[in-house]
Amino acid sequence: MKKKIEEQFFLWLMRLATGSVMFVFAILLLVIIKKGWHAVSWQIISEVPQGGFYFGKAGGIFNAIIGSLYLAFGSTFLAVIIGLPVALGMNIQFARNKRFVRILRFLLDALWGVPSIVFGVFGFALMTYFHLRASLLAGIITVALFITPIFIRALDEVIRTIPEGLLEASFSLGATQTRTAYSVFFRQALPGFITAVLLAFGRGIGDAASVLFTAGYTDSIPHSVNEPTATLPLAIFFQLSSPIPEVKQRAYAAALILTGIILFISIVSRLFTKKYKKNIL
Amino acid sequence: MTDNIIHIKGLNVQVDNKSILKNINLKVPRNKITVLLGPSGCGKTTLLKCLNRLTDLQPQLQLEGEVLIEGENIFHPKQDITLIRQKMGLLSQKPFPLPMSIYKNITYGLKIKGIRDKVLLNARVEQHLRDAGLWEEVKDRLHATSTKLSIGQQQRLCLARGLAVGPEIILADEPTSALDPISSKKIEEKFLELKEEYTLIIVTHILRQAKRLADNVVFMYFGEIVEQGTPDEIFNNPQSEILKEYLRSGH
Amino acid sequence: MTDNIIHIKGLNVQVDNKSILKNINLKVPRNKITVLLGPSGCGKTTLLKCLNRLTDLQPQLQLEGEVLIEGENIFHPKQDITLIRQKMGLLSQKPFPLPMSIYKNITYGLKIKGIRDKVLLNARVEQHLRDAGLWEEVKDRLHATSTKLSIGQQQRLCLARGLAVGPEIILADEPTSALDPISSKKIEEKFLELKEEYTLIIVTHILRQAKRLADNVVFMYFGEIVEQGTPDEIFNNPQSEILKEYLRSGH
Amino acid sequence: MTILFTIRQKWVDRISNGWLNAVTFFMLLLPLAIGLGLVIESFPLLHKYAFTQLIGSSDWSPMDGKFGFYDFIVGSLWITLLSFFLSAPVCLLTAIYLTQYAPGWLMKLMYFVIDVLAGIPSVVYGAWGVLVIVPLIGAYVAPIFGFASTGYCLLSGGVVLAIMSVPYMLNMLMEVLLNIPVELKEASLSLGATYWETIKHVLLKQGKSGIIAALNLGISKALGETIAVLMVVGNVVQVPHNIFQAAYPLPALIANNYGDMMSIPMYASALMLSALLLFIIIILFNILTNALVYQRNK
Amino acid sequence: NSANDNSISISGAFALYPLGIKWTEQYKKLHPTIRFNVSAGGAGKGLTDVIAGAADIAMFSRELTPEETRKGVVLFAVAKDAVVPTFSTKNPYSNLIHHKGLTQDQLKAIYFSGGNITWGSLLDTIGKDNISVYTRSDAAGAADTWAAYLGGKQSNIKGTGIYGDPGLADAIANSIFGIGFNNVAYVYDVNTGRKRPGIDVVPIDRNNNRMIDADENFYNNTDSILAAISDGRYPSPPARNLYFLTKGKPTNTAIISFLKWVLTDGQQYVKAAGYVPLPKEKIKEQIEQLN
Ligand SMILES: Nc1ncnc2c1ncn2[C@@H]1O[C@H](COP(=O)(O)OP(=O)(O)OP(=O)(O)O)[C@@H](O)[C@H]1O
Ligand SMILES: Nc1ncnc2c1ncn2[C@@H]1O[C@H](COP(=O)(O)OP(=O)(O)OP(=O)(O)O)[C@@H](O)[C@H]1O
Ligand SMILES: [Mg+2]
Ligand SMILES: [Mg+2]
Ligand SMILES: O=P([O-])([O-])[O-]
Repeated sequence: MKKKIEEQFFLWLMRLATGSVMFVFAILLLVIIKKGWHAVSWQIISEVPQGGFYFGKAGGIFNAIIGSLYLAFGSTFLAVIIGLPVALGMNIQFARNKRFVRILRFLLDALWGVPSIVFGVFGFALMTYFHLRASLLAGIITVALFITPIFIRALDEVIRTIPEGLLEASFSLGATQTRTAYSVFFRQALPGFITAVLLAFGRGIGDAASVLFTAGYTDSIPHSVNEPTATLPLAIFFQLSSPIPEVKQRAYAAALILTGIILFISIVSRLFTKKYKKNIL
Repeated sequence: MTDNIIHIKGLNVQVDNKSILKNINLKVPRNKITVLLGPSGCGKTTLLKCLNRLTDLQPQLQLEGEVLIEGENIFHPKQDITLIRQKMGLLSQKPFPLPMSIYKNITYGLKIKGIRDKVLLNARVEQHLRDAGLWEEVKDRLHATSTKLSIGQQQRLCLARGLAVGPEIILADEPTSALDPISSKKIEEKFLELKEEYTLIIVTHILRQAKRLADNVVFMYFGEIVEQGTPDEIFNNPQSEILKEYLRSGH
Repeated sequence: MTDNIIHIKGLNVQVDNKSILKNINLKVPRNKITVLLGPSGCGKTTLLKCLNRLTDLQPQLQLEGEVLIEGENIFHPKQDITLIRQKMGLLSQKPFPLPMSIYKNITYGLKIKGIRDKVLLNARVEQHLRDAGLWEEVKDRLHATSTKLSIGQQQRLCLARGLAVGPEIILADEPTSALDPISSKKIEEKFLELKEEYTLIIVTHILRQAKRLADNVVFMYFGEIVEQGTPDEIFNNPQSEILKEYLRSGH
Repeated sequence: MTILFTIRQKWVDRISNGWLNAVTFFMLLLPLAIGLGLVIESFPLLHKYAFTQLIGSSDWSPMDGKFGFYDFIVGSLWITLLSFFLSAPVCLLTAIYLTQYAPGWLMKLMYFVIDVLAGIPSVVYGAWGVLVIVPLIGAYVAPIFGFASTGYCLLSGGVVLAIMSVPYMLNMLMEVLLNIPVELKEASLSLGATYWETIKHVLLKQGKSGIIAALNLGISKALGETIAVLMVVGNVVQVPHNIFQAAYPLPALIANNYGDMMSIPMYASALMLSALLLFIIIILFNILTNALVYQRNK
Repeated sequence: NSANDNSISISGAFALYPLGIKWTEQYKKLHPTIRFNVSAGGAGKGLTDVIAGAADIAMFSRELTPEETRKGVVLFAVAKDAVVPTFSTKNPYSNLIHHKGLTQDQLKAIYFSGGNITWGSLLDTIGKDNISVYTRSDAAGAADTWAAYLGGKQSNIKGTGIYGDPGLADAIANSIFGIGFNNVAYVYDVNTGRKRPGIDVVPIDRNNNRMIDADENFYNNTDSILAAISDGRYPSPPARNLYFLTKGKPTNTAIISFLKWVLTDGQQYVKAAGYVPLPKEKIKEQIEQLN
């Protein structure tokens, strides 16, 4: 009887917790929609800022949308090609060296707490050292630096839960560590991988502070990685700080568009991996 | 003199100063079936894992001694462990299907060896699944996930997968423990057939199976090799008390 | 008329329109040992899992029919599944020690039942480990992690753990598959002893074991019950072709 | 052909291992480089003042050459703890509910929620906090507890921060719980444990290190968050006496001032020292949790 | 390092970004071959960029510190702005505030004491409602200027720190007993000329007679306040200059002609953007620096 009550109690607590997460999310979305809905138009999605855009006149944030997509895809791509081997390696190639892995985890965790603006400053310091100007490339690199630890640790925690038997099974078939990593562990961790990628992607597309110093901000669409670029979070940031209500409203519209983009990418990538999911232990 | 493919010299394995294997000395003859017997927990699995260095995965194990495979010490740091493992297929005691379809579980090992030809792959998949007696049950769902198979099916899948790599030495840790007599029988027949070309080391608890298969029997007890010899020596003329009791219980 | 503790009526289990169990009708007599036989993959494990509704954990399984335990349908939504599970101990086929020490694995079930007295707990741990024939091997490392035990040790640990809860019905899925003859024998003796007070359903592939233990034998094939009866009927007078072949292979 | 294949295989292996070593080395180097960079950048300040004086003093007036970080450090710790206690239980309970009790569609839905929450820029969180949380706390919550508050306070910061760390914590907790083999649950259930007991004694135990890691990372994340927090936290250089007072955490200090003050060497140096302090706090914190986990595992 | 002939890169304060964009756009219409690269990141960032050669012109919204002055940069005032003290329209003392205003010393007391001053005591009336004091948390030209008016630095003035100008305006609008300060563009709507909803301006009592006299009363709409800032009836500080800044005297002709244009024809866009155009003499001074 006591057990029943305890379970029921926690069950309600859990429902409450889940409900509150959903509720907060709903409120967040509602506020963004309410504030930004009226400003969403084909124009804002498809045009770059025109004369007087920052005073509430014509134009859109196409430059920022494109810039953000370039930046987020570029940096996520970098984060994956750097982070995936590391996350797998920590659990396969370096697994024997427990102390080394511990230290690596430890250092990566420390990076989670470094404010993104510090990465921006770091990137900026490197740029000044090499006499580079703000550019898409610099932004991509900086953002990659700062989402890679997030990606690695999120994935690492998933890979850690894979039973050792699987490692033994693959090794005893004569597979190399590399093959075991990419054909077996990667597959088993695939859903976790997708979530980790999306987490990193979200962080990358949503961060303003790290690109502020490195990617710059401009009203035109970059034609090469050496040009500066606008990004959605910065666009939101600028427009929110405007005294003109129309412009402020557009900031929320931009946030809404950003949300839409993330949702779209999230749905597509999860649908895409659904068919691989069934083989998981 | 027989040709010994494996030669274990003074192998000791310890965890936290507790011995798991004590001074194991063993020669395994080529193209023969060596059966490992011994009560549960006596170190059989550990011994098999030493042979293809899966013990590497458990840094807490302290190993001493030498394992020579075709004259080469596999513990030598310069050894390419992947090649050694390709030579030796280990069928582990608890089956672990790889997280992919049944079909891909089999082709996994083949692809490692560089076989890419579709037709050949299909043929090999069928052949090895038949060898393991699993073909009829899964032929309609080759591309379904392997993790939902029954334990016995998983065991046979792992066997098929191991055979597919075509190792020189097969280390089989209780390969029929989850199988019914019909399936067991098929697999025993397969083993006898394989002996022509391969060397097999089989752990089993079924004395009748040991008798049917073995060319050479090794009896272990608490980490030590107590007796070894031909089936005739071991089964009909046991020396030690413990082996005698073991055989008595085994009917 | 015998007293049937379990009554299965028209049980069907499907996955993706593939039948795993087909129209199972079965009565299990109280204080008897019922042995389930059948080739690997025929649905024995699934049947056992239905009996204590572990199938709940796999939402893709579609169940139909009724399972009455002491007259009550366990699939009825109002049933307290925990109480049912406490009545029935399932020893699963692949042993899974809980992520805690050996000692705590045993006390886990006891603590759930509300036993907290240290002295009593210690006594029970020893008793059940002895029953499962594991005491001697682990008495020095009761507080070490249970996951590093050998598979056979894990199997015995799970048995001890299951016995500790003192269920009315014991469902044992190949409880000796990883065990040597000596350990197996001890456990068989234990089972025969338990039958005085408990009802047992045992899955096994070892025909001799079935013969030694069974009061009642059920033979399954591809999800169906093909034959059932006393050991004498089944072993000495099989009706179906498949059972005959099965018995032939089993020597 | 096989020889060619083996050669190719060897090369694939070599390249892949080379790349692995390179990137691992890089990932090892990055935190060290950032740490070192921060030390170098904050050197002018460290050189001029004693470290203990910098972290022990409350006197903050950089234009007059007074750099006391004490209030900021305390503010950071408070807000991080607050957000942790707000978010960790909620995330843990939600993760358990979604992975163990809830229907599958709810969990799938939550993945989208997580993805979106992770992608919303912090400025938006901040603006939302100003619109929703600040008035709520200033006008309703604080008076209930008998405090007068502007709403720009520790609690607002904690709430916004808690919401922002949800996607990271929740996602990892869910992955950890999902990957626990179902057989373990079966084992516990067949021993007559209730579902809840199984969760409590087996799932949480098996997932312990993963759970701790997830919570740990959640804290680290919270500790370093800037813009959103600084928009709602009040930014008053003081040690807050209750959660309805304003505080000034270290990351806010950096974000508030960096762009505008970076051309003043001492100022910039002080801001980089703030980042260094954060780095140190996280490392100390990690040492603590690591020690905890390690001790327990023994 | 320096810009090539038809590309100018500008970086710096957020405060000037919209106006900077407007200018570059208009200028591009006249000189289609020129390319601009305008980015924001803060005043210090702009200065650092210019000194490092990563930008040609910095937008700067506060006064240089002595340290910064030593780096050899040239300042061009390009527009004016002013910070005005603000309060909420919900404030029950509203009428009294309009009538009496606050003196510089009172404002000083408010911003340096850090609390426990009541509206009643300031306005010589009963009423024990404490003033909620708000300031900017981000290092900002506005806050710096405001602090300068009160005789200190931004880090000396106390109050709840709010990020950014619009944030501060919103906070004030919602705080019954609050006081804060804003750039004029955030108080007056450039299009309508009226004060924005919710926010009101505390008139400054310059002659300390505890009365807002006719010549102190110019807060009604954009035109009146801009005129007062322009002709000095509104004190400076809190009125302030906004600057373009270059590393040494510019030599590049493209930059020179752009700066000249900003100071001449470009001035017509200043007012519409919510800033105050510079007085004639001031402009002349700036142009002279270019020659
Ligand atoms: N969740 C599932 N999804 C799909 N197929 C399943 C699932 N569970 C069981 N099966 C299939 O149902 C059949 C019966 O499985 P079950 O585990 O009951 O067999 P078993 O008789 O216990 O065999 P074994 O002796 O090998 O353990 C097998 O063919 C198996 O592949
Ligand atoms: N990593 C380890 N840490 C601690 N003890 C271990 C470890 N591996 C094995 N052991 C112990 O070593 C002994 C031998 O284990 P092993 O698995 O080799 O036995 P086995 O002969 O295969 O038994 P079974 O027939 O039950 O599988 C057991 O007592 C086991 O508990
Ligand atoms: Mg074993
Ligand atoms: Mg089974
Ligand atoms: O620097 P400001 O934002 O106050 O103009």
